[in-house]
Amino acid sequence: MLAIGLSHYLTVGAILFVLGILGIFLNRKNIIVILMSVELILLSVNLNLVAFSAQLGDLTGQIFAMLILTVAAAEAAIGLAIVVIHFRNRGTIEVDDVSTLRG
Amino acid sequence: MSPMNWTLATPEIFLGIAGLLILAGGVIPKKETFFPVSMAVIGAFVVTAVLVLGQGEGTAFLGQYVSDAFSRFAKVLILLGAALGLVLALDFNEKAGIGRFEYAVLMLFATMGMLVMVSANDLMSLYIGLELLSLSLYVIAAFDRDNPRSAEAGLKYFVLGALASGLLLYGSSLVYGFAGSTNFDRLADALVGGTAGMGLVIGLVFVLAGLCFKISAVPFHMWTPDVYEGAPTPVTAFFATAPKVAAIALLMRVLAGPFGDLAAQWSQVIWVASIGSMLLGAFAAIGQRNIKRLMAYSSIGHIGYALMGLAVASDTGFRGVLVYMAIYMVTSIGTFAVLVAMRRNGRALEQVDDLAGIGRTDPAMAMWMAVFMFSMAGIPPLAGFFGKLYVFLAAVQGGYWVLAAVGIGTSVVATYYYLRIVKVMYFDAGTAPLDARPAGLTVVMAATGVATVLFFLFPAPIIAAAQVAVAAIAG
Amino acid sequence: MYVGAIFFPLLGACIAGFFGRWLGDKVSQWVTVAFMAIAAVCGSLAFIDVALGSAPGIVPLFTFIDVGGFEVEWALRYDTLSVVMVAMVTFISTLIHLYSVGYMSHDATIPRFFAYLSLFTFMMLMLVTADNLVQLFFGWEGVGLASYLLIGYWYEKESANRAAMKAFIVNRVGDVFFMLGLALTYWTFASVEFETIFAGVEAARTTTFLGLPALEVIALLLFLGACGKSAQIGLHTWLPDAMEGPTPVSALIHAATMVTAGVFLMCRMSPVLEYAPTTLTIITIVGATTAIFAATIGCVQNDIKRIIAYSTCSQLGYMFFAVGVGAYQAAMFHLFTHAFFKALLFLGAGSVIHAMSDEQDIRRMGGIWKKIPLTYALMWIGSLALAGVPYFAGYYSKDMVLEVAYAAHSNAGMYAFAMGLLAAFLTAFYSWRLIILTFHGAPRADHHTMEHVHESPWTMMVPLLALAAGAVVTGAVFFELFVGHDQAAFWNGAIFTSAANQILEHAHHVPEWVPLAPTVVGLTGIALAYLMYMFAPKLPVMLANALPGVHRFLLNKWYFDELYDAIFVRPTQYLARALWKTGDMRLIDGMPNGAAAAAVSVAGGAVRLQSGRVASYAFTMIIGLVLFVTLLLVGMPSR
Amino acid sequence: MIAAIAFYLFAAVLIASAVMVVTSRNPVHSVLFLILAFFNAAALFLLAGAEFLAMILVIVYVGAVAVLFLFVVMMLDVDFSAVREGFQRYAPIGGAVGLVLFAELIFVFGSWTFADDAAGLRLNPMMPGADNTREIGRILYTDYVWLFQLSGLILLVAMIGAIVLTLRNKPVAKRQDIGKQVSRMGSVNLRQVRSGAGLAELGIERPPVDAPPAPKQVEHHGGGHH
Amino acid sequence: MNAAGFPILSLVTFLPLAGALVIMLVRGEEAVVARNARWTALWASLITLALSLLLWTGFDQTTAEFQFVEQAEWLPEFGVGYHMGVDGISVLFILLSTILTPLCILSSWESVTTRVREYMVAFLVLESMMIGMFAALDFVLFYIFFEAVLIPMFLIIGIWGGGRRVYAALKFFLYTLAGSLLMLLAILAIWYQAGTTDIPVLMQTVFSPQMQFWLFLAFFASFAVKVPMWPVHTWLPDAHVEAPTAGSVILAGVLLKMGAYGFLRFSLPLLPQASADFAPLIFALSIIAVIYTSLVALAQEDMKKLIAYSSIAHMGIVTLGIFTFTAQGLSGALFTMLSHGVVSGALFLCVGVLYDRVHSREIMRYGGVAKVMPAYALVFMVFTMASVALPGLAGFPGELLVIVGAFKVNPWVALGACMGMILGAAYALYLYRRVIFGKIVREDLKALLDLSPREYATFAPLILLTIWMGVYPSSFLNFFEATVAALIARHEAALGAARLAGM
Repeated sequence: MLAIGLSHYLTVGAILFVLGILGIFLNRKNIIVILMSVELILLSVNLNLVAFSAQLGDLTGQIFAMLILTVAAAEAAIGLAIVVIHFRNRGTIEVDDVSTLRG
Repeated sequence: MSPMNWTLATPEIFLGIAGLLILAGGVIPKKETFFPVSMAVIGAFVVTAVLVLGQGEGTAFLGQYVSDAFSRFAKVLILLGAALGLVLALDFNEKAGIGRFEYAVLMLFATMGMLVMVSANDLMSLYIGLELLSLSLYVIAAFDRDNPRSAEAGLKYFVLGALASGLLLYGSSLVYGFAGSTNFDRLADALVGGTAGMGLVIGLVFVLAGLCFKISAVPFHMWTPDVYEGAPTPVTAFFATAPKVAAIALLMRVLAGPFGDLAAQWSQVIWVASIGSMLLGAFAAIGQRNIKRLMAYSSIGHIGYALMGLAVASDTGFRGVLVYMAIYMVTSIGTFAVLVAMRRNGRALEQVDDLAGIGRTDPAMAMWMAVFMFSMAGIPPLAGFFGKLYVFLAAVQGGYWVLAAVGIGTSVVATYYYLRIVKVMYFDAGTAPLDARPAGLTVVMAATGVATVLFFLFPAPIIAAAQVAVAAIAG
Repeated sequence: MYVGAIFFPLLGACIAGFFGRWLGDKVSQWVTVAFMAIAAVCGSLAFIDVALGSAPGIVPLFTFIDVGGFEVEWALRYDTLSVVMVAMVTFISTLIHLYSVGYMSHDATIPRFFAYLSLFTFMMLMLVTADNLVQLFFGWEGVGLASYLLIGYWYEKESANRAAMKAFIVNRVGDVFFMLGLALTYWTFASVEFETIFAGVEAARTTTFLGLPALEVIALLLFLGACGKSAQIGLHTWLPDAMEGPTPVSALIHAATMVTAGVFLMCRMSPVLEYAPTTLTIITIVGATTAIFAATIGCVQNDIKRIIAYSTCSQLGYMFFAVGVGAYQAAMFHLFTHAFFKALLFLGAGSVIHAMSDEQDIRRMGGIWKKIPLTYALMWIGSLALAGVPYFAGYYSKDMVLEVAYAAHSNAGMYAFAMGLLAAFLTAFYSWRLIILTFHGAPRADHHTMEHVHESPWTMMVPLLALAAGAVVTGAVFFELFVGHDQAAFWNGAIFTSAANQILEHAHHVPEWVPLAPTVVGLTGIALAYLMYMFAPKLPVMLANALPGVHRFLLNKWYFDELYDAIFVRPTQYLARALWKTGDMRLIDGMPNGAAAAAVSVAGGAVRLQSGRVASYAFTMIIGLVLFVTLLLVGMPSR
Repeated sequence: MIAAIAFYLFAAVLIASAVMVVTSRNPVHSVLFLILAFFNAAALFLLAGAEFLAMILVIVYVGAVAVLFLFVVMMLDVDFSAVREGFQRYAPIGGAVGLVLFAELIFVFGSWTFADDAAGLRLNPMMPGADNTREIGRILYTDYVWLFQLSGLILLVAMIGAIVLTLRNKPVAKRQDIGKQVSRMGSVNLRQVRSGAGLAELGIERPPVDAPPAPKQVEHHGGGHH
Repeated sequence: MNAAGFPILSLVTFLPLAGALVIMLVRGEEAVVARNARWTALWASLITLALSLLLWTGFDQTTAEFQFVEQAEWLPEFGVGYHMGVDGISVLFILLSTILTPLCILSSWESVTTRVREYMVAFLVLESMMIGMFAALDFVLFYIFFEAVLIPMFLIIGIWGGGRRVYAALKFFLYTLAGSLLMLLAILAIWYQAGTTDIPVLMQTVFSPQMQFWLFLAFFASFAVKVPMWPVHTWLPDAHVEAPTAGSVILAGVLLKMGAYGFLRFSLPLLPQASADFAPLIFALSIIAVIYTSLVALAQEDMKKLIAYSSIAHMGIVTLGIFTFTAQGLSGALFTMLSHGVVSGALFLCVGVLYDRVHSREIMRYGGVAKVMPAYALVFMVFTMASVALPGLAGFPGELLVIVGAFKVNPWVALGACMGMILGAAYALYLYRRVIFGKIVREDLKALLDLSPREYATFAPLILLTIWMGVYPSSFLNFFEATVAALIARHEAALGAARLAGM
């Protein structure tokens, strides 16, 4: 059982989630910050899972969180690799103004 | 608690091991091994498909994995789509300078991810399967790494995909927290009678959002046109086919299985997504000049029709979705085979107008393309008509008249742009003929074309199979 | 024989029409003439058999239509009424075929002409021997077609084409009423066979249709149909224009036979008409009005054929008012005699035109009577018959018609009598105006033409002589049979008169002055014509100047053409263009085209969202998510 | 009580650093704040009793992922001032949507209850007093071996992906290839040169050079389409 | 199972398709391929015609039952089967299709020089679909054929058409598709309601009035476009103008009949109540169609457009006749459909003859053609007159019957239909006068050749048919009689039952 109320955890998780989302569309051009925002979202998910896990007395949530951690790492690796090749092609990490794909 | 029963997952295990071996086999030789590796991968797909057909029923890995008629139906489709998708890449990738064996290996792992997805019986396996697929797709979207468009496509797909999986995960966490389990069977038990807390429903919506991204349903479709246009054509072909089937299958399993009793709630969401997709797919494609982009919008529209069957949330509807997706996949592969074959003086072509006059210069290809276009427009007796028939039937049965009406309207609009392609091919004067196409493409075109044309002769087996598959999840 | 009388002309038409190109002009024209002659023989034999031998019969051929009680057979109905027509038509047609051999000798497409002529004859025969209204309509339309083809025979002439079209379309207007009448007949009697209709008349007297007695409506509709074909006032405008056709055509179709089909129809339907008194009154008035109206116009026209055409129109009016007062026999009698003398007049006019190198305007003729004396004489005979001078054919029939009008003792009858009398005066007047202007006075044609004036070849003169004989004797010979004391036996029930209808009886007992009056006014008319055109040629001009309004009114044919042009033709053309350009292209096509444009602009809007910005895409996804969440929170029942 | 204070403290720092991740002008700072956030989150995990996860978070995220970020940020020489345009413009609407979402989530959490039979639904109930790491270890390699192996595959894919996308056999880099050197023909002529002869007599001789590789053709795609 | 003892309907339906396959397999240089394609197509269609004549001889006119029935399982679990058969309504349309197709192929012998193989394939496929549509006794099967017709026709208009062919082809396709998709919904609703799509079974099924209302509207949307009725007719003139001659022939000859056939086959028997309720609307639209389009035809400057508008007017007569629910009206409508198929097809062929020589469809471009092409003038005259319903030619019996039938129901409707007689004569003769009559002013017209033997061969059967139908219509009407009588009996029984239920 949790020492602190579950809702507190969930609220923190929700705040992190919303911040992550805001981070994505406020940093319209900076891909790296967008990637970091995604990490924030995943963090909020983990927080939720851990909180639920503790509250329910069930380890499944923690296993889930571990899987997420693993995948998030892999995701970061690939994401950054793509950022790198984009940068090589364009010389910038802005994705917006020079977008050739639209319409 | 169900036992481990790991032999049930033989197809996936085989595919995974085969992937590792092929990877090793591809790395060691000094020469580029794209072609042999691809052949090996296709072989692995075939063997896997055979294994799938022989797969038994039941769950494995403590309920994380399930094998039933539904998963088998979807898996065979997926393997077929993946194999043909790889065939399309063979020649193209060589010519585009991206003929590297990793491509085939990544396709194998993506397919592996899809198989895991459709066999998922737990939110965690769902997630893992989805990510295995997604990560592979991110990479192959950006595979033509020296092409800025490909890189941009990969980047966009990645960023939005990461967001989508974030949403999915957040939803999963809510579901887990509010229902107390991630296992589908247990979720179903917990939700019996449709008395779910709001948190659970909201969690479901987040999960739906994540899955809708994969099938590119409105409003989670935004990546589709850009990625379709930017990615190399065989990659686009792959995107448009197997993963769509997998994601739709997964969506169906999630919605019909554990959340089957919440149909009243999720069907509203799917309803909106369906209408939105049909409308957008129909209208946005009208002015497109890039044929890949056009196909992107077209695929959004088709997903809208498939979702129509899902929104009805009846057996008929689910069956309609399966039939629709099967037909759509075959037709799409054929279409993309034509797109891949669009090459003049060694340069790949992507504009609709580049097809001008091929009715004269390359009548066979033009004929197949016309068949695919008419089929996508849903003109009988081609296969596409039957897909529409079944989803419309479901809508009519369920009394979803608005869906049906929108479907009718958008069909007409969508027909316009399919006809436009036929028009360009046959009515417009062409310039120079296209380059001779490799035999592989011809075979794919002809096979899918014949299947599309002759579907009406023998629809019963496929429909019966879909029926059985649906019974497995909705029973 | 019965069948042959009717189908020989068709055979001739087919041979000439389809194989004329290979047979050559000579062969094909003589083939048609020969077949016509055979038909005439058959017709005459049939006349003797049926009319004189009182042996009516029906020759069934085969079923035309049989749908849900609507039964129509192809069958040839031979009774006195039809056989009179058959004999007359085959006879006159044969003569006119013969005449045409000479008249058309310089034409380029002779087989075509003869094919048309024979086709016409066939159709006319089908009309008169019809056993039911549908077959009658077949003939009715068929003669219309032939008339159209023949009026437009010289298709390179714009005016001929125009006239042909006008004839067909004006006739169609009448045909619409015929068709409706036919439909109503079926509605009333559940049959269109004459036999059944006539048998059912008694029972149908009480049937009402739209609140009106059905029989009256049927009669009226059929009469309106007849008006079109028989050029009664209102639907007469095509007849004068029809003179664009070759003269034999005018003689055969637009004088002797086709235009009288309306009268024939009225007589054929006499059992129905007998029970439609109101319609009969209308027929009387229309007929009488036509008679006088056409006669007034005839007085001022200058085209030789048009004058005769108006005269035809006027004479048809006579026939109609005879029908209107219930004297069908009298109408038929006048029809019969009129066929001879009017054909004679036309052919004579044709002969004149032939002589004058295709000049038709009587103001450019004159002074030729010595050069073509035979024609001159024949024209005299025709005119005398037309004017009703005693002992010529017209005298008997016209007198009879006027007598029955008087004997009707109704207001309409008196009106008809008065108008008829006046028209008789005018008829005599314009007939002699024509003769005088054409044959007498100083030659007004150019020298070149005058030199070429010559008598026509024998092929043309023989028919003329035959017709002249007819114009002289038919009245006297057939008077007793048609309207005299033998009429009941002669008609043998082919014309039905109700017991109350004793008009023929009454006609024989009119006051003394009545039979005399036509003769008197006729002679007065002749005298006036002589006065005005022979002795005081200034007088007509003065008269015209004194009454410019009247003159112009008459010269312009009561402004009918202009009126129709203004109220029918032009609005139709305007409407047609408006419906096409505005209705179809703007309004109706505007909808799909507008929808297409809207779709394109929607597409533009949808595409604009696709800005290529990742953040916008993410934003869209999030908004969608929020939307879905909200949807469920709001849409779900609160719990 | 202490736990509560600790929770609020860590939570506050976590949120603050998350805000800074999103808003700071320099991505390097963002990464650093991200690391801070991870540390605090790990602390929260600890509070919730998930010790193993907390450690993993620090090791994997801070040790690997965040460093990777830093590496990339620094490797790519980016003009960051240009990248931040538009932040202000979209803040209000973004904020509004975020707020709505947040409000909805909080509203939903307020109604949180256990599912009726949640206890029975638990797949892996925690043994009271059991060691968290041991417990996880026990089930991860047995019950979850399927997912565990699959995540291994995911990492493999990530590796392949990173390599295939970024590794370049640069044609510029010169490696020695002995075989090639030996088999070299025609480009080098051995000649007997008279000693003492200067360059002036022999002239300057260069081996024939291959035509330089044509620059890779970058397809030009014209703009967007509507 | 059927009189002939072998699946004659399927043979007739799919034989052209086999021909198309053969043509597709032809290889070689262009001229050889073209020649082989022509001959193969001609023979395939002629054999089909010969086979279809067995239908004529073997048909039992005394019964309203379906004949030559073939049944096979197709989608048994949904009650959808492969069910073919003909009754009095459909049998003659199959013959019409099989007769017109060889003539079309013949008429495009020389005028189509590009992509001959594809052209012939398209025509044979088209024939196959048309026959199948008339023979289908299963609703889904019917729909498939009904829609499939669009594809070859779209290609025919689009590839071998005139200047605005793309617009016309798209308009044709989309207009028709929009209508028929609504019908698809209706079919599905029926399927759901009745559990089968077998037409003979459905004829025994009673639908609630409410449902009939909606179903009728959906059917109406589809069939009205196909007929086409005012105001959804505008695709037709465009399609006709741009289509190649043979395309117009088939379009006018057979495709337009599909809508009216649909009304007869489905709306009337399945939805008697709604049909009766909607009859006034149909009457109004038909009358408008007759008068409006006749007027518009009067203003046309393009020969084909004029004939196209006249087709709409004639089809107005047809729809009028169908909804009179009288034996005369229905038979008349059916007969008019047949005769219009022959006559308007022939008229388009006539235009094609001129177009092949001069390459213009503008009326003003011509004049005085009679002088140089007398045989052609005669042929054209025959069909013009048949088109204006001159008795003795094909157009008349149908129109007469419809007017008689309509008069029974409502005299004013009959009057409206009669107005078409006048206007019809006006535009037809106006056309004829401007093209055939008059003086030749243009030099190039003076050199025109009269009909070639091939053209004689094309027209001869049509003329024979036109006269035969005009003189001896009962040989055709007898085919309908039993079926129409049964149809009306059922219709009245259904209405009676509904009235009883209403009381």
